[in-house]
Amino acid sequence: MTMAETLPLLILLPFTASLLCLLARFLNRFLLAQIVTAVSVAASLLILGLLLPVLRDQGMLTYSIGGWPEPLGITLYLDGLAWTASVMGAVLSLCALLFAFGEGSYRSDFYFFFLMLLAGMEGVILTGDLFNMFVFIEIVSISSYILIAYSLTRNSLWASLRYLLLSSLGIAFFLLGLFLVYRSTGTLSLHLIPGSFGLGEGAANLPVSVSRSLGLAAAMLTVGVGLKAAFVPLHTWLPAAHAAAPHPVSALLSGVMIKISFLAVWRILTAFGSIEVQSLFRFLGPFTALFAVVLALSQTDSKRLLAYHSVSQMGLIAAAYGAASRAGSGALVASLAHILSHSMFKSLLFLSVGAVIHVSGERDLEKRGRSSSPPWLLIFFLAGAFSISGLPPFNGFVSKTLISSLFKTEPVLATALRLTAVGTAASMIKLSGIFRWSGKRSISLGSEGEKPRLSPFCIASLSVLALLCLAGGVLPRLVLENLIVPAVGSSKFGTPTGSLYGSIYTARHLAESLAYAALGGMLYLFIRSPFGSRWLRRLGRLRLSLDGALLLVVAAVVMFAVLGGYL
Amino acid sequence: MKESKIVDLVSRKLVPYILLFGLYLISYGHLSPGGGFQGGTVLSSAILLLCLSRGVEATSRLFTSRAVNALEIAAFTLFLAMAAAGMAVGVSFLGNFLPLGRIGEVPSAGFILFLNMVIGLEVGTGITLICFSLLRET
Amino acid sequence: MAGAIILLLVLVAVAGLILTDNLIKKVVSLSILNSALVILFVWAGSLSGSEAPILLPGVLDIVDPLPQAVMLTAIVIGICLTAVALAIVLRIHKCYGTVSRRRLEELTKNDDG
Amino acid sequence: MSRILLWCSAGLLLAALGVLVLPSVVPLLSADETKTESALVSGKHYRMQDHFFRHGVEESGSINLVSAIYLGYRAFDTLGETIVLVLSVAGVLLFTGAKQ
Repeated sequence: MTMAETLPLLILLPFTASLLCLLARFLNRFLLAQIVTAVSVAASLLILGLLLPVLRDQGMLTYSIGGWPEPLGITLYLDGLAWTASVMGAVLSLCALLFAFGEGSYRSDFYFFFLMLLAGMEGVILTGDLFNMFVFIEIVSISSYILIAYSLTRNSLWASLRYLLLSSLGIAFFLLGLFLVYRSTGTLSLHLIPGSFGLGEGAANLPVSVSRSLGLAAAMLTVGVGLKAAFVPLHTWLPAAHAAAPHPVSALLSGVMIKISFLAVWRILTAFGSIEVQSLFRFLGPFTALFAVVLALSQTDSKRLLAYHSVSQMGLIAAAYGAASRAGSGALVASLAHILSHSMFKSLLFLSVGAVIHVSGERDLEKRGRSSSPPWLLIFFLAGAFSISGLPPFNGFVSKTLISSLFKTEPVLATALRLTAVGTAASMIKLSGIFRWSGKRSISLGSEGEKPRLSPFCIASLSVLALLCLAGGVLPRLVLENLIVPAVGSSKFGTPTGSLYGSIYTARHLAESLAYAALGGMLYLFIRSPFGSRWLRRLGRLRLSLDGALLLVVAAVVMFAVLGGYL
Repeated sequence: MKESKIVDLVSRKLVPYILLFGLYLISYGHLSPGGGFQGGTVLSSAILLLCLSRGVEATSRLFTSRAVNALEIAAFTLFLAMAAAGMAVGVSFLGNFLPLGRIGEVPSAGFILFLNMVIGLEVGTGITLICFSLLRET
Repeated sequence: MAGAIILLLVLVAVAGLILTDNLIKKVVSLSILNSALVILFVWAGSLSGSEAPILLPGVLDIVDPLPQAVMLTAIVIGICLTAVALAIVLRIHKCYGTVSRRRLEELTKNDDG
Repeated sequence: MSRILLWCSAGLLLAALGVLVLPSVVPLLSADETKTESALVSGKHYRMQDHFFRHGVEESGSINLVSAIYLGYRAFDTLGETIVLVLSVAGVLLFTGAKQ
């Protein structure tokens, strides 16, 4: 039983656990569902741990399902990238699970959909076949529609339907791109499509019509999967969906799902070798970051503000990935570093704000609620807020410094990233408004009767995430050296040199991050001023209609095809 | 829905043949056009014909949704068991561990025949459940 | 010529998805889009042969079987997607009382978050 | 007013999309290219369709090649497929079952 044999276990395990949850729902044994879910997530984490040494010396593990070789059957690929993404998924779903146990208000079919979402994401990142990726994207999508609408409240249903329609249009374009790939290369497996479009060796002898339809296919596949990674033209579904979802679900969606979709885009573009589409992200990323931060500042609902931040941080990740077309694999290291750190501090923020809402029942920042929440919850929130604004001791600082060092040569993009950092700091100060202490502490506790106590499970998951954020920031070399660099090594740019991430804790970087925080504070004061808040309030009420959002998806396909080297 | 006598009589006579045709599609899936999905859909269309002719309440007394749900979970368990069995036997995950038999005979394609049956059951119960709950909703 | 017609069907389905106001019509055009893509795949596969891929004795010039097998899966995924979408639309109709996109967006504008 | 704007931009974008995709679909009509594009698998021209035609039956044991593919060679898709079905059944039961 070689180690490569355990690859299908990574996918089979969550599916069997979800089967047991289905059984638990049928026999309505609630506790069984909880235990089974926790055991299966822990087991997949264990398997990933065992796979690390084998992966370290073999570089890449493959497993052909049913014994059929590549072009005929489907093959699972576990390279550094997939391993890092799976560990991120497993750790974060463990924390989200702990929080869900703490909240305790979920029946056993919640855990069924939770496991399906996890298994689907695992499948998307492991599979080497395009149509199989389509099937797993569908599993991820349907389980996220259901989980978003799980609380069956009015606006969660509407948010889930908006997301369903937008995502299905994206997936239809993915299928159309798949058709073009099969027509021009006769195979569906990602690793057999030669990098013939851009860098690859087969580029010379391709007839114009084949390379043209391959370029179009790359654009459509990128938009199809990119819609779930939520960069600007395709982000319209995310704020409503993540705000309406239950707390552990929005933490998992923001933390892991949009990252794994972006890594799928990464894999597709590496296989197609299309440099033009990748360099498109160099401009799209900073624009997304700035655009979403401005919208985040104008939000009054706390979870919607955080959701817009997910879009803006995805912009940063896309910008770093786009810069790789020029700066080589150093940019890929920065992008993957930010993927990891963002998944941790965004889940921490969503869960801590969720805990405050769970305890105080108040989610709107504007309302002068009298309710108060336990002060030590603020510590967890501050850990998340400091790392998202890129302040020194936390992992956000490490990855943001790496990303900003990529854009030294382009003044325009660099200023966009700096403004984003200032906007992020300002909106974190605005978000901290949710921790209002009402002066009359004694009265508020008494009159409100028994307030829901925060269970130790929630505290455990919050502290694990806070420690991860701190560890990522305090020892960056540990994380970068043996977690991220081997992962990027498997991409076609080769392993990056050590010089790039050598100097992170330099005086200049520290000064820069503190300056951004200070500017953020001043921006927050400006927003509180009557002129600022009136202008912002108008922006906050801006809503894009569903038809407009659908149209944006079609426009994105045309834009990616035309700008992405189709001509 | 006012059930007219003629529709009720004809559908009660027709349903067994539709079920038989569905079973044929499933069991001959590897020899002639057909297979698990198509057979399962035909099976559920038979049950839906009963629904349309005699109303959802009468049919769901015959096919109680709890039993259909149990059948669906059983089919899903069987499928996962067969998938894992290939791995346990040492062939490979989802690999064919049964002998192929003589080509052209019914029991010939080894693994594929049983997978067809499991999928037929799965799709049949799944689509019936979906239509029951959606019909009951309106 | 057939390819152009199927492509036109895809575009009509996308236009239907974007321009209609009733949610159920949007779900219907979504399933038309799915069927159009299935037809596109199977049609493209059928160009390279004339007989069904059932290898009875004497069958020589067969159609490309792979798109047909792959599209079986895509059809059933389309059914499941439509089922979930219709269940959500039913639920929305029960909560909001309407299925028109414009009215729904006015209703959800104020009770946000 | 925004209705008209939506209709025009939708028409324009869809026409652009059609113009982009059509040339990749139309060449299929020319007589010599009726066969599926040959796969550029490591240089040699390799068509999966021929492999299925020659070895499909004895490798999978089933005469119906479509069943051989979606249950034999690509059974993993069918596993994912069944899971999508179970998922949507549970979802529909959740949405239609629970009381208001």
